[in-house]
Amino acid sequence: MEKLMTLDEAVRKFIKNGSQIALGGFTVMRNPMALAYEIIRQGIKDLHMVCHSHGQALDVLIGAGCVKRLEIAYGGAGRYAPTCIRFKKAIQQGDIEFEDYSNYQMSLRFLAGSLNIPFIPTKSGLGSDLLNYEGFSKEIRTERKVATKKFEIMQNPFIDDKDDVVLLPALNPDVTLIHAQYVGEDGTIRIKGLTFADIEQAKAADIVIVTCEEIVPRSYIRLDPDQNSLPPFFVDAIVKIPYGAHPTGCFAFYDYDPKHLNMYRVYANDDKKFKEYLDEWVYGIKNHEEYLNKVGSDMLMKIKANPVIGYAVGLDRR
Amino acid sequence: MEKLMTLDEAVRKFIKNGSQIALGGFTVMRNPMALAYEIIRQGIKDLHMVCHSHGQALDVLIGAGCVKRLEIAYGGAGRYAPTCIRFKKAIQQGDIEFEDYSNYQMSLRFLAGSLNIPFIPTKSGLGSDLLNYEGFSKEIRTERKVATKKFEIMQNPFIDDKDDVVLLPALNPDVTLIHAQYVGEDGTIRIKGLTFADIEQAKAADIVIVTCEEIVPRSYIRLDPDQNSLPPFFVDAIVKIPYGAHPTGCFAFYDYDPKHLNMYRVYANDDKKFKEYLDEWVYGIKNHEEYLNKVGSDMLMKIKANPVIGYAVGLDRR
Amino acid sequence: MALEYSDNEMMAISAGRFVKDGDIVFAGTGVSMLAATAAKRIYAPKAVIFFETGGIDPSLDEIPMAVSDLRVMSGTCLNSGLIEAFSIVGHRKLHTIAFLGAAQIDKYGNLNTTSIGDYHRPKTRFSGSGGACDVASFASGVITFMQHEKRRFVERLDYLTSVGWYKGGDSRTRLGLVRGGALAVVTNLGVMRFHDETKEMYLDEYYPGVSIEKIIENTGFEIDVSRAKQAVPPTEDELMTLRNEVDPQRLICKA
Amino acid sequence: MALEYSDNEMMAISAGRFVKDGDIVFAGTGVSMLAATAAKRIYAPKAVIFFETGGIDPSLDEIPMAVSDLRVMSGTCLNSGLIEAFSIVGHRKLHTIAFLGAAQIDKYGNLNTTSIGDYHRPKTRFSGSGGACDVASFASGVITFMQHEKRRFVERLDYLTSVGWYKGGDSRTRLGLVRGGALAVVTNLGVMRFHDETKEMYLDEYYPGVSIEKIIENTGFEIDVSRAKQAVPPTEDELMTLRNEVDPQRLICKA
Repeated sequence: MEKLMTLDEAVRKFIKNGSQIALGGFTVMRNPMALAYEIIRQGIKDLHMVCHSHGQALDVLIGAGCVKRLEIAYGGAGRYAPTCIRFKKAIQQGDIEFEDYSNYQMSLRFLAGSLNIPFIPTKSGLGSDLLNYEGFSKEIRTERKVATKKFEIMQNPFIDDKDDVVLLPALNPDVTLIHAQYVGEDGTIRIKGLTFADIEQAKAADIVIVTCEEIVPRSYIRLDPDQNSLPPFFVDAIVKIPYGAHPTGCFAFYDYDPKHLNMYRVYANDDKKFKEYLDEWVYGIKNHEEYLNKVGSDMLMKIKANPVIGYAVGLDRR
Repeated sequence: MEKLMTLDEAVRKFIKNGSQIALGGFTVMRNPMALAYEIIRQGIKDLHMVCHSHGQALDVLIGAGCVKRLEIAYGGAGRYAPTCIRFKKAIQQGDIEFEDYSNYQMSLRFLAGSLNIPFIPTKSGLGSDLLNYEGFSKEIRTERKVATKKFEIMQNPFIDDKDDVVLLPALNPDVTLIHAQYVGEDGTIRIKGLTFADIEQAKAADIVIVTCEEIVPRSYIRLDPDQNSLPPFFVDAIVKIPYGAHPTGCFAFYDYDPKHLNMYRVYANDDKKFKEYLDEWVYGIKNHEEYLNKVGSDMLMKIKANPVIGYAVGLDRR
Repeated sequence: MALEYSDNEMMAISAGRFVKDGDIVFAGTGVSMLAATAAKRIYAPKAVIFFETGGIDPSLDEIPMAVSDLRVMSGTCLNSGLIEAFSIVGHRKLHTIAFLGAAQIDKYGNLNTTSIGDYHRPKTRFSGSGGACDVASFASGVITFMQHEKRRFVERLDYLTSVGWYKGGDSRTRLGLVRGGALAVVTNLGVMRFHDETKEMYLDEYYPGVSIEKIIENTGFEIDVSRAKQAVPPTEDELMTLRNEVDPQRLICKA
Repeated sequence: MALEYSDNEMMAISAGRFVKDGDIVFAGTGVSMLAATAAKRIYAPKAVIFFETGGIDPSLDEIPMAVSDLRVMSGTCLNSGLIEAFSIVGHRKLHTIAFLGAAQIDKYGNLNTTSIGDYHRPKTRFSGSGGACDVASFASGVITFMQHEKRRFVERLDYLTSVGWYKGGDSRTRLGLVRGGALAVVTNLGVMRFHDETKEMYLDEYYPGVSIEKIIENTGFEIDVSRAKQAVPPTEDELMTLRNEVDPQRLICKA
């Protein structure tokens, strides 16, 4: 499979300073963590992140100084960080340019991008400050891959009575990063459990990088193609990297790692300690085997999902 | 399961003269034939059909005089009737009111209906006569469930250069009719093989009637919910009726019936013979067992799909 | 003798009592998850719990700690995605009740989950809308969980993330939001509802041991307390179900 | 000695030769199905065949008789639906070639599959656009199969279902259709292409045994034949693949 490459190659080939990036997954689930760490290690800067609800991968990228610009609905990691900590600090300190949308709005913008239509209507947000405040300045709005307007309100042309509709501009990120459970030897992607907005994000993008838990035979992935998520031709790079979403979870493979997420919260809250975290868990990591060794086989066994039930039954999640 | 009912009950309860109806399936696949036959037997009139590409079920309904109004992209049954015959006659004779759209346009209109948005943009059709001719008169356009305009062309508000976009009005049919392979005892629907626009049509509708090949245990349908197509709360009536799509096919269960489709073409081409067809295959049928007896166990065995490959290997399809 | 119970337990049960059989319940994280699950197990067995992430009717043998938790995808009738989920919230054939949390609320039930201070350079930044704005736009009714504090019940929100009754009266409908609105606010002190016509918040129930005065003191705007009555405390059955079935690991009940 | 071959076989092979490795090929019914499959088996093994119904890259061990045939859902990499399929046709990162059929064509490659005569009360009604209008709007290039008859190659279409080069020159782009257009027309007599600037149809190849005059006679508008050359007949290899692997039941080859 010619698209198969290493983490290093995939990031080096497709992600540049200033790239617009969409992340698969959601808050604490199937975050493309291995890719995020590699982006940090390669010192890529000025990323423009386009997100619905994101947590761990986004927060690490912001904390490591890779992000210049952010369109987002939600920055949080469930009960482990109701608001993502480096995200919160970056906004409060004026370190990043940001623009708020809602989850449905961002998902619809990816849907529009995936359908190759320039905008999509919704009624969501009427009356809210999402439609009163613009985060991006006029200067930013002239830049590449930034919509010329946050939204447009128009009258529904199919009825005579007053009927306001919000038009949202499509999103077409430079690169979408996805972590999936299975990739077939033919390049077909299969995500198990919830897909969030991964499919729309992938189809909307110019480039799609997929990391995966397992590469499976063509005969297996094509036996029941109803279950598959993306055809091979939408995918540009495939990297096999088991536990590539740790410390976030991966349905039917492993749960989120509560110990790591709690530890992260403590480190993220303190600028100096956060540097130590990056040194220890990102910069200092030579390869993925070393990363998994640091997590420890003890914890890997604890978070191992029951493959039928999908999560780690009885895991201590405090 | 309280939604479980007979064919007779489902049609009597939910379909009225003048109802706007969407059909699941596509040309010769998973047409809700048993439901179409029951609609004919109950003498329901003045239906307003909203279709992308439809074949057998639509043609029988038109031929039996149940249809007054039609929005459609394509009327055909593959190589067995490149243009559906009763559909063709009805339009040529001026028997039905019709409006042409394309397949993507109709699918997008259902998508808009399913998303609860009043319209959806596309670039499809720019320059074509789909956007020059209106099939429906101004009078029809004032009626219930008919869009006030066929479409609207607007300037993309997110760019300064001239950029025309077609807005298509959403569709929200009164009733969507679907034939599925599996329904769980909890009411969950699972369609195998291609889903066409069934999901969007179902979610866009006020009422959804599902006929199915098999009702399976809750434990089975919930073991891998990634494979399911519709949650129970979108479905209003469930009818178990094996071979309910015959003579069209049903992936992994049975192929289309080439003998029947060829026979139908001959009968449909002649007004008198078409009446005989209806008498023999619709009006004269007391129950589904009798229908299957008429098809014959010989043919049922011939069209039986190989459950792994999905179709009837080597079936004589001339 | 009545059992002791935590604030979260009282809040979950107060909110759960609003759910009717057959309702489609949109749950967020935290108490909202507890309330939704409790409602289904105790009052409304035919209610369907779903999440903005796309998980519909999971078995919930363990309580999820995030709306993307693996536990919201296990034993469901359907695993889909965000677009599917939000189109369910607003579906006209479904009666959908949403549980939300917020940092600030005003007397019309409008919510702020975005920031405090200047929007562009906030004093405190929160997570943002997530699906809250969407759900507030589309659901048949919204129940909000709040810590009852003066700085949270405010005259004017720093940022209006999610529309409740907007400016009161019929102003919500005039925006173009055809249904829904704020149904109730459930806090650690009591339950607030909204006047049928003016859509202003009033005190409906105060919890046992909480005085009406305490609620007035902790509310940053004038609130009508003329119809207030004491809430029925959780029954032993309710508490046992909550502790043994809904949250056996006591991850949320405890707080 | 060369093998005998049918019109459909010559057409399938002429069209198949346009497909490049890696192309995403949109196939309809009939000859188009034959051509797409032949292309993949003979010239472009890495081409992906897909259908407007949502079937992507099926094994095609038997030839489908309709785009909804069970055979387009078997052995695929993905079974999806119409919206997915049409968003593939227009996807900017894919080079998509579409095979279409039509009842009428004009010199700019615009197609009619709707009706002959008055639109509201036609003399002959056809199936309608189906996905043709969409594909003609979005694909990187369209190859059309036609029976070569004067009444089909017309000065003016009765109904313009699917846009080719519209009114010639850059008129297609000015409509807002950013890519694509008519690539070729493959008939039972020869292969037509379009002038780079004017976008007018010209005769590129005539089949062995067919005279240029016959093509002129059967074309209802003036056609440039100055660049016409004889087509290479199907090789034995091509025919054997077509008959033994693509359509072993001879369902379409025969005609």
